[in-house]
Amino acid sequence: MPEVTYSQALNMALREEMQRDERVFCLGEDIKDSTYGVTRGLYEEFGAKRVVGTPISEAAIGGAALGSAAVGMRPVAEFMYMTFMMCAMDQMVNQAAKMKYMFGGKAVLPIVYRTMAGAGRANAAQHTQDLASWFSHVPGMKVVMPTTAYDAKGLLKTAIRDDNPVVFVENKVLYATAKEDVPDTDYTVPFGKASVRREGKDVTIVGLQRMVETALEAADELAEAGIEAEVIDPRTLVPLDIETIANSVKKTHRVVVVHEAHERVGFGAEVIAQVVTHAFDYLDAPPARVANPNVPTPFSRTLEELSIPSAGQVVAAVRALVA
Amino acid sequence: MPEVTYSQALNMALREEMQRDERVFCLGEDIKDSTYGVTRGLYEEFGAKRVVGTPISEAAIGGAALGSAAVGMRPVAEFMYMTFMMCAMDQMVNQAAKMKYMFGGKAVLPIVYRTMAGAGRANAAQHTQDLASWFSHVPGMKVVMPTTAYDAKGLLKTAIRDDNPVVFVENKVLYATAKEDVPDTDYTVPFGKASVRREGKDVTIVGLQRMVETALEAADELAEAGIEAEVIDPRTLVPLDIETIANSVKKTHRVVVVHEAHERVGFGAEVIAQVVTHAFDYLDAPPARVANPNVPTPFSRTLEELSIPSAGQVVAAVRALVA
Amino acid sequence: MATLTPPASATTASSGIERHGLSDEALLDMYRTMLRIRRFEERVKELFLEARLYGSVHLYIGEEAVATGACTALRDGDVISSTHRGHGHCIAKGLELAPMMAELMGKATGYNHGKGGSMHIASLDHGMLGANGIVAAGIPISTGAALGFWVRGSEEVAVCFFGDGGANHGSFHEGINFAATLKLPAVFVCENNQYAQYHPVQQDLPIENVADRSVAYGIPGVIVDGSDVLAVYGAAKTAVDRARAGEGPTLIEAKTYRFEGHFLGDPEPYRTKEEVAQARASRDPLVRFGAILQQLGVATADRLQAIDAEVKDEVEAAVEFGEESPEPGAELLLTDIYTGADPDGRDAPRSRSETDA
Amino acid sequence: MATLTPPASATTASSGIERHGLSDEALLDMYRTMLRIRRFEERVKELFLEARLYGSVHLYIGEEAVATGACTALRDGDVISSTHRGHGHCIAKGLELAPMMAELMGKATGYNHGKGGSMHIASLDHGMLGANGIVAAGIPISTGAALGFWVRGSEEVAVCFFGDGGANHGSFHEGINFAATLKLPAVFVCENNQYAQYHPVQQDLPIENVADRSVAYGIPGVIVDGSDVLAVYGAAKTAVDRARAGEGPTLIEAKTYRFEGHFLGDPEPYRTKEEVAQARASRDPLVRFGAILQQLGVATADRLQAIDAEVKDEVEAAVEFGEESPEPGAELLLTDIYTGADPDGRDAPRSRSETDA
Ligand SMILES: Cc1ncc(C[n+]2csc(CCOP(=O)(O)OP(=O)(O)O)c2C)c(N)n1
Ligand SMILES: Cc1ncc(C[n+]2csc(CCOP(=O)(O)OP(=O)(O)O)c2C)c(N)n1
Ligand SMILES: [Mg+2]
Ligand SMILES: [Mg+2]
Repeated sequence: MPEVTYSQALNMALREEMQRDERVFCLGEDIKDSTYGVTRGLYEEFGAKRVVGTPISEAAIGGAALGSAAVGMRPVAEFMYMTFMMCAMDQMVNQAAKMKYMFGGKAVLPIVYRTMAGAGRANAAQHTQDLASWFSHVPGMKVVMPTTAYDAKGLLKTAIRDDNPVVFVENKVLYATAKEDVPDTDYTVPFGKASVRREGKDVTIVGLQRMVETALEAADELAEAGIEAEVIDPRTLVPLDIETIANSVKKTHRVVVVHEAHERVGFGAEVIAQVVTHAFDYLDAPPARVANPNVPTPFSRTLEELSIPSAGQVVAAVRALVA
Repeated sequence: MPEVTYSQALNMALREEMQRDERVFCLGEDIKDSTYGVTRGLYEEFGAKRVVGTPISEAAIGGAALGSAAVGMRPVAEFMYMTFMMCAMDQMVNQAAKMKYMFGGKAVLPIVYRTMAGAGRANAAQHTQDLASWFSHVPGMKVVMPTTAYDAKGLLKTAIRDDNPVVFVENKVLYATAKEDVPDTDYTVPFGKASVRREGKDVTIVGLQRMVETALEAADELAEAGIEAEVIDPRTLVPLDIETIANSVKKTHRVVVVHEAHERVGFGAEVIAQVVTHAFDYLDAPPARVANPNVPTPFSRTLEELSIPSAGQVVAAVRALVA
Repeated sequence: MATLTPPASATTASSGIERHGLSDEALLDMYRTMLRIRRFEERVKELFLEARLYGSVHLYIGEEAVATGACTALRDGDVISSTHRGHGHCIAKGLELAPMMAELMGKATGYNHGKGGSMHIASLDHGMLGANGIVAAGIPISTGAALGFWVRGSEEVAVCFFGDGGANHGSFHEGINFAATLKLPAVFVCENNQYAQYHPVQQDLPIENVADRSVAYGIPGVIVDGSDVLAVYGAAKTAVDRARAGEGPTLIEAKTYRFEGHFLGDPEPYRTKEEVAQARASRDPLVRFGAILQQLGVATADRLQAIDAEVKDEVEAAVEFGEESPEPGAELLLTDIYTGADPDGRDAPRSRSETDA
Repeated sequence: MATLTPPASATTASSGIERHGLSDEALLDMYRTMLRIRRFEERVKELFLEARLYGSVHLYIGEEAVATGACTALRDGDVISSTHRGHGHCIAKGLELAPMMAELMGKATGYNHGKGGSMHIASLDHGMLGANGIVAAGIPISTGAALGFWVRGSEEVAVCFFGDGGANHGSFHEGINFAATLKLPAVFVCENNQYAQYHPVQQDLPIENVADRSVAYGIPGVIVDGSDVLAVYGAAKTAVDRARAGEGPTLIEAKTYRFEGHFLGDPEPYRTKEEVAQARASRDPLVRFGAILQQLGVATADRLQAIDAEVKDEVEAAVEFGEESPEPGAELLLTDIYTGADPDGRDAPRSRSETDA
């Protein structure tokens, strides 16, 4: 089993799915000479009709994916940065996500809207924002956020085989840093099944993407102080595996949610609202959040670093609950 | 003091502010012959340069408002329906809301993005969705949702005088149904101050716009059963008067949030996350939500009605907590 | 309902007729289609005013020749995308009046089971990709359908109807440019009915013709008289054949006129009653085509009256069907949101089975 | 750094020179501006490769004549909007190199206090409405600035720079159409540098010239040689005067060439080294303008060398300033989000006072 990076794993998933099903095709800007390597080599292997380079027209990309799905294709549309989806919100949300319902069920729309988000690369405010909470608010949409290379491949395959519009959020930093042995064989990772990355009895830490690593770091630190943290990666926001999270909280009686997105009306709020619904009587302390402090991501590395939740902040949040 | 409707009150606010400050101007589609009357008569009074009819170009409207603010004007841009803002997200969120921060503070951007949302008029999925939770997620943006005619006028004046981008969400149904005596004199309603619409000691119900009425109905019903509900209208989502809400919960020990927006990652989740932070030890029951059940709004009146939170559902939610 | 017997003037207006090799039967089908649209819309208006039908309804009266001419140039398998003013496109693409009327009434028997209504009526089985509540949003969608055909290497064509106001939206630019760069099998039909809601077309369009924008995409731009169904057919046929042959998209501008208000309930402060009366008198596509059919000897006035009678009966039957149909039951509220398992654990068995069907 | 002494060829290339009534001093200022851009960018590249500067950086080398020619046609009070490739626009609009370099280094002394970086550098005091990380987003913004001037009835003009790739975005269509319908005082300058990231311009643009799209808006479309600063100035001056006179916008397409990669770090698989070398040899705007100045007798080669030396010193001083400047302190993280009271109760005293200043 070769050790591959997160971006190579995504590339494997695309190649395998395009080989498996000729209805699957990619479209997007500059995907022939893929900057982060996710679509690398696909143009050479599948040609200009399966790897469609588009003009800088995000609304058209969003709508073209939808229209092609409506006539039986299985498009995988790339938005270079998640913020660019702001130029395609009408096609993605007002059209694609609602179409099946508006049409009385008579539409099957297998669309993957791939994109990338995340802080840590000094891309500043317009190239960093994680908008997963917006899409999670939208009925008809599924939202996926893989953390590991293994999950990246398995979840992308599941997304491509899913018959609904799926927003697939990749993480810029993990592309290169997340590495592990990934089977070059066919496998999928199901939606709606969280992965428990560390077991513990004293507190539950729910993290998304890079924040899973941050949570694990915090857990090590807490362990030294005798606090055993359970770390959970939901992997998919919609559907959300609240059962695994709630059961963990019933055991630990405390929960902290950590994500890079802005705190206000971020996905952490939803996790907390669902946790209090499912495990209120088990809670010994108020569910807490560690997230971007409602600030656009600054360019300066020193400031950007300060805007990203740190292991130290997670430790502090946990200590405040355990104290 | 004349009795005026919500839409007439908004019209008064626009007229008075345009008279008071010649930097204030309106732009939008079909605002000369205003369908709901909010901009009625302004073209005749202020002319084509203060009431600018635009092509059907939401991205340009969003950007034009921003650009004019950047050179010292105070634009009030209308988006006919809130869903049309999906065509302008980049200009509103990626540009307007982030500009001040990205520029190191050296930008003052007094922009009001007016729009209308709400179910109950059989407009179906693409003309109904309330996206306030999206904008509440965005640093740099303020979000206002007036419920009464008095507040509509006072809050719109505050929005126009505010030096930041403000998303001002009006409610389609309230335009005509919300009527009361409104002073034709100059007054403002501050941002960040909730209004307690009914006092009670047993449960706190936080409602937005039409759902305030629904909450009050529910409160009457509950009163008959001896349950005294306190009904709070936040009026502005950003800034949010969490103090008033938390203090109420400390008194009632229970809270239910009611809004028309989808439940998942809706604003209710944020209210709950903040309530557990500020009043966890006072809670006797899990904070609950009554919202759109994560479904696009159907056209059929019978189905649409079922998609809107009802007083009965609020009563049931409260009883579940009090039981 | 107004009788459509052509005035003398109309006859002269149609001298030198090009029937594009269409058979008598085909021509009569076109007339019937236009009439089905007209009578359906007239009835919808009455029902709305009688509060027997509700919602945001935009009538196609006066523009019948555009949808009919364009759709007559299509084959089975070809698709169309439409607008908020979509009833005419639906009928021209072959949808049935009864489930259409039921949909407009929000009934369970409607094409969308009452979940869509006038602005979202659709039937993928008929290649009708939906009316659309969002101006110009159908443009990228039809570009996408054309992209799908192109990637698959199949022969279908996608036709997109949109309005003059839609030609000022970013989606117009992105959708057509995208199609032009890849020479996709798409045809873009702008229905220039002289108004975008309350704005006269010239207020928002700084040039005379929307078709002139074809220059920006290196594709043919064609202007046709939208009240002349044969002219529309001719332009559409050429464009559709071109698209099918892999030569890329065409932008057709049909100059037409909206006889009714923008939506039902529009007080129409932006135009005079005289202007509308003048248009109704001089450019009614049905009057015009009726005269042509008689001139060509394809049909007598009596035959046309007979078709009208049949169509009226069909419309009445549709109204009855709609009114007698049940409201969608509460159990339908939470179905059809997703294909397959619902993320909130709500099942949608009916919709899934239908989808599979 | 490459010396810019003009080859013989360049001299012949510039026969029959139109100096548009610009004084010797004005011409020398233009040369200095172009040189300040060139040397600044060359230094930025070196610093980036030495890891003394970071972020997404897009260099303007090869395109200096466009920003310089256009901004020379402006008055104080006029504004510009820019792109991700914005350093040249900043310098041409009069921003200082030191706070610019500091901003690129993310330092507290930068124009944006390090919060913006290369893609968001701005100075409203200079009428520079910001570089922009989003392609074509500056177009509606400058239309808005022009709208502001129009509503206010004042005389300023807004100039918008954008790329050939940006001309395919919906914002291009909506922004220019909006400005055209109201005849706003705006000038749209497309920098057609032959590539949109990895796509050659012809892949995404189905016509030969972006300027031909002016037809879609009923405004003048002008094509200029983007390596000829005097030609750019001439076209810009005409357009700016026209805009100021209330005659509406103009679309100018400057044909230019990007000498460097799309961003620093671009492996450039989409073009050959020969193609780039050929462009550098044949269409360097500085070599070309240097030759013209000598031909006009405005300056000797020595004078130009002297200016180059001064500019290099200025750039060095900027680098020193940037490197010696402090990082923004943690207290700056949560300031500048809002004007006035922060909804999360976080105060931003520094930024507010600065704003008031
Ligand atoms: C993006 C968007 N903006 C605005 C509207 C509101 N609206 C609905 S129809 C319409 C006018 C459309 O004019 P046109 O495209 O000419 O079509 P017509 O109604 O004339 O058939 C407007 C402004 C909308 N539905 N979508
Ligand atoms: C809306 C949007 N889409 C995509 C990008 C990514 N991107 C940044 S620059 C660029 C190419 C722009 O080409 P052009 O407009 O010609 O400007 P140039 O880089 O050549 O100066 C792309 C695709 C972006 N920043 N914004
Ligand atoms: Mg129209
Ligand atoms: Mg370019």
